[in-house]
Amino acid sequence: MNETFLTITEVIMMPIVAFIIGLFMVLMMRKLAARIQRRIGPGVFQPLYDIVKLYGKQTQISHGLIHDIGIIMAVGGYVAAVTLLPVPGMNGIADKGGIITLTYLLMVPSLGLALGVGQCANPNGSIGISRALTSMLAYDIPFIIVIFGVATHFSSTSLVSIIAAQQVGGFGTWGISEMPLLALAGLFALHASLGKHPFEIYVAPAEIATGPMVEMGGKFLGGLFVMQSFQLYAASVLYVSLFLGGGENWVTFLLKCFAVLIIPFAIAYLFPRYRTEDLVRLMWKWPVMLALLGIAFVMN
Amino acid sequence: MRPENYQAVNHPPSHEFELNFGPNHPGIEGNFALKVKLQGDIVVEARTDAGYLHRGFEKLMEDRLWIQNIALVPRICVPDPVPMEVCYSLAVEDLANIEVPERAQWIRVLQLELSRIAAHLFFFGGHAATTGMYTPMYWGVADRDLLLDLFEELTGGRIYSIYNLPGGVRQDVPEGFLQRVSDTLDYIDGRLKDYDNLFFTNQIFVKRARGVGTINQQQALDWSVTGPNLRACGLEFDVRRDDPYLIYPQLDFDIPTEQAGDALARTLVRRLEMVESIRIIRQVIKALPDIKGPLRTPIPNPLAWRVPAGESYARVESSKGEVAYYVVSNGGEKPYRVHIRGPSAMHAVQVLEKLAVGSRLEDIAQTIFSLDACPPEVDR
Amino acid sequence: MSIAHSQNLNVLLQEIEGIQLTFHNPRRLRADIAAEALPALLALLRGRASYVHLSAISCVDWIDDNQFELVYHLWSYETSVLISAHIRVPRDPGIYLSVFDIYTPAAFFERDIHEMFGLYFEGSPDMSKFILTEWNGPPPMRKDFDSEKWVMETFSWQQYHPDWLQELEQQGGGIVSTPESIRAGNRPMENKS
Amino acid sequence: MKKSDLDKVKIKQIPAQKRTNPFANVFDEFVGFCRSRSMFMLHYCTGCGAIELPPAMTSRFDMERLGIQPMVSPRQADILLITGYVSIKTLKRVILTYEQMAAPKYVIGICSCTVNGGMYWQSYATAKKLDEYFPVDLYIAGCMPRPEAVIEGLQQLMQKIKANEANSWKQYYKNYDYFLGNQQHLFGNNWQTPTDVIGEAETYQLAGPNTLGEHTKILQSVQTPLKPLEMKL
Repeated sequence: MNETFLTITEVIMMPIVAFIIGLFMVLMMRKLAARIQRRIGPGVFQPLYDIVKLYGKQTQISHGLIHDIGIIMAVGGYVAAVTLLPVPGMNGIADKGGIITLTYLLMVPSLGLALGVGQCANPNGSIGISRALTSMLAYDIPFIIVIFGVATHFSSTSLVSIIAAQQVGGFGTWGISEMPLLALAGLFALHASLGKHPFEIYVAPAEIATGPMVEMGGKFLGGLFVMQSFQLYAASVLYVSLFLGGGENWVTFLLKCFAVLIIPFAIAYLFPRYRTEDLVRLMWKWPVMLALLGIAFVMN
Repeated sequence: MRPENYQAVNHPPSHEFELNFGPNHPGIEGNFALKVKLQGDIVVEARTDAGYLHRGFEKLMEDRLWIQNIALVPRICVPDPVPMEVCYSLAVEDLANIEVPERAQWIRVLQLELSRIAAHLFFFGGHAATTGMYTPMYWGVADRDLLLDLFEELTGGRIYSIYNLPGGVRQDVPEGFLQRVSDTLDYIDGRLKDYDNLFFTNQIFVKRARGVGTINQQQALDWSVTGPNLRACGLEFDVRRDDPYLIYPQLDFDIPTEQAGDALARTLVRRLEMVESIRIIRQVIKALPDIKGPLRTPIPNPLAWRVPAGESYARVESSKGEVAYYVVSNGGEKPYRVHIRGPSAMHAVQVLEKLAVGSRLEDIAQTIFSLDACPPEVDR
Repeated sequence: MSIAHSQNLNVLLQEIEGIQLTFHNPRRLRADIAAEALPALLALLRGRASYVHLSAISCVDWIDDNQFELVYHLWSYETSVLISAHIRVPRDPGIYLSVFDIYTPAAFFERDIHEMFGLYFEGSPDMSKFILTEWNGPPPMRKDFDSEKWVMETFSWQQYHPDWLQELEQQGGGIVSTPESIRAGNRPMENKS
Repeated sequence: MKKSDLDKVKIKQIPAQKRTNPFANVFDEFVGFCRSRSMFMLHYCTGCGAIELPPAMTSRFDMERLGIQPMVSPRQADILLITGYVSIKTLKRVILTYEQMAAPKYVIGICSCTVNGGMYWQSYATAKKLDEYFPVDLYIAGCMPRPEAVIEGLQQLMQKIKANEANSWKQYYKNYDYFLGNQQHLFGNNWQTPTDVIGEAETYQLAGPNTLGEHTKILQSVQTPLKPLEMKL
């Protein structure tokens, strides 16, 4: 009984923690962009202000029921995913779900978004979402191979045991030092899954006017902003759990999470975006090759 | 129950669909529209729609005095207003047979070239932004602001200077101004290396821009392409050299060309032109202190100035291409007719419509921006 | 160079009947010609004399003569001379021939002239409205269209004497000097209330 | 209705109301504060003034430090920046854009031309008074205003939003008849927009006595179900 209560508390707490950390990740992204662009950048609570303001809109322009449900799916997918990602002190339902369930859940938001945007019937949105799904297809192939390789290496699909196995011997037993090729491929997949430049094909303001977001206003856009902070959190925590030994305590855990994101963010503001076919070609070539090579090393 | 704020669009039962670029769209330069019909990812038809910036300039100018029109003309091309002033002044001077003092001519060249650099810095920021790269835009616009500070010091206005009048320029360069111009140029010269690393040689950008919106030489001549867009096709033509005005014949400068005629070539030509402009300004800075003399040939009472009857066609090379003013006077206090030939009228309407067909959706914005069209020149 | 070349050009241009050539300066040549001969002149200039660049087509409304003047500005990259070919067409019925088949860019200028002056060009690819799609009045660039009168009939203006200023004036405040009073030499302002 | 009658319609300022529940009050204050600190702007490049916005947004003046961000689509935006003279052709699009934005929405008119036609006062192609066609919160005069002035103006708007005074968007619902009348005067009686403003006003209880009137009657009589926008190609 007590254990059930604890699990429920954790399941409620984990998305809240994730959201707060995610907000700071968004802040870090915008600050980093500002620094690269030689300006000051937003204030500390800017991501929060944006979201509160968007939910505080007094007229909400909906395009129908599916539009609402799509956004709920997009946010809900990530909320469910973060309960499967163990953080220091809280495992949530990570040991019950495992890495395969997580992989499924991480695809739900894109599909939810596709549903919601489809209802808008704006051609820009439709093109955007088809590009988003294409890019998901592109980065999911290396991502699945990486997940497969890691699971093989640790002979487990439970993130809890994967983290425990990495924390045995310090840095030497981390995924990144045991499977560097897979870690590199994973970094590619992580960057692409965040949808930042040069992989930002589906927002593309100059081409399709921010694609999926074009008809989103008020709480719908607010939902997407919430989704973004969850997305950053989920991607970085997953990478930390797979390759950087998870979190021993909150300090090292947060340090790792933010450090992982610095790499894609620093690259993102220095490059233009790829064309769609270039992105697919790139993602199916180098990361897949690295990941397969990594698997070969893991398997022997 | 909320009102359904939106009516679903009935797409035609084919695989073709229509997309509007503009009038308010980040993929279009200013208030201008391009409607495209797409087949999958490929554009099959494209039509431009202008007139959003129409003010009836040519009509307004017929209602105002010769001297009042100086305040109107720079509004015709907002990113690069100085050539408009100079070109109008040249036409009126030609009509009224006024000789411009040499010092004023040198100052005009200084201002023209500063304006060209500013316009190019603004341009490639926009081009970078269409490919999703905002950092060059943030840098470029901020560096352009330093040039605007110089304009402000020289003329009192950041963008619209109303500084060139028929007969000369309004006032002399302030003390120490040339030194500050020189310092700013040194800074921008140094920054060009950063821009090269960040943007002009960026692998992904080069890959995306190469082969986009290619114009060959024959097409360029047939479509009346001018300016950097023409030079990007390998044709070495520049109004400054071939139809010279002011003191350009005394200056030493090259006319950079590229061969490919695509978006990349057009961008690179402008990059090289910035270097040439810096070179010209350095010559002006060197020569200007030694050139003494008046700044203006006095004109009779400007409020009752009657320009002799006649017609004049003045041409100036702006950062977009060939600007021309056809001014007709019937001997009155106001122009009888002013026709403004903006280079963008060709680039943004005819050339764009032709280049867009067959290109990909992803490349349309790049095509538009690489032509560096200025919609107010189309609409006037 | 341009002078030497213009000798050859002169010979060539003699083929056109009734042409009058005046050099405004060495790089500006004015050609006055009958309206019927213009297509022949343009075909000759483009086909045999390297004038490939149509810089602009200008239209001037000479309302007193009841004529439109069309000016074709042609530039040669090789000889660096700009020829302005002037023709006059009657204002009524306002129809002329398109030169689109000789110079492609003419399409834009002709379309522009059509909507601004109402001069129709036969054979031009597109004579539909372009800039003035929302405009139902007469072609605005004609001299007989009074823009200011139309504006005064259509629009109202911002109040420069709003309520709050009137209240201020009743309390003894308000604008100390109007532009008119300054212009007339600092006369004391008349009390408008 | 004649033009002169339209001018007699006066727009009353609605006093800001406060809720009695103290918690709701605090919540409102917080939301208002967030609104003022996070402004997504749609800068409609209607004229020259647009050239001073990139400097205001980019590295030198950096609007983002004040929470002001450019946005792409009207649905996402809070502020509509009208940057310069509005030609009649543009005005139609501006009104469509304005109606598509989600409330609370604010309009800033930049440049002198939006106030009274500016130097194009005798032009047949530009509209003169912007606030005849939809409510404007703030004008930034100048030809063109410098980036500092633009930012200063946005900060003034921030103060107004924080003090819950920037309610001009409610005027559009409450006095829709007046604004529609002016629009019809310029565009003709067949003018209609895809957004159902009257329906919105009723749904959100923003309708007032002047929402409906003779001009809305004309609108309702000519209103046809919307078809997909025809594109001539």
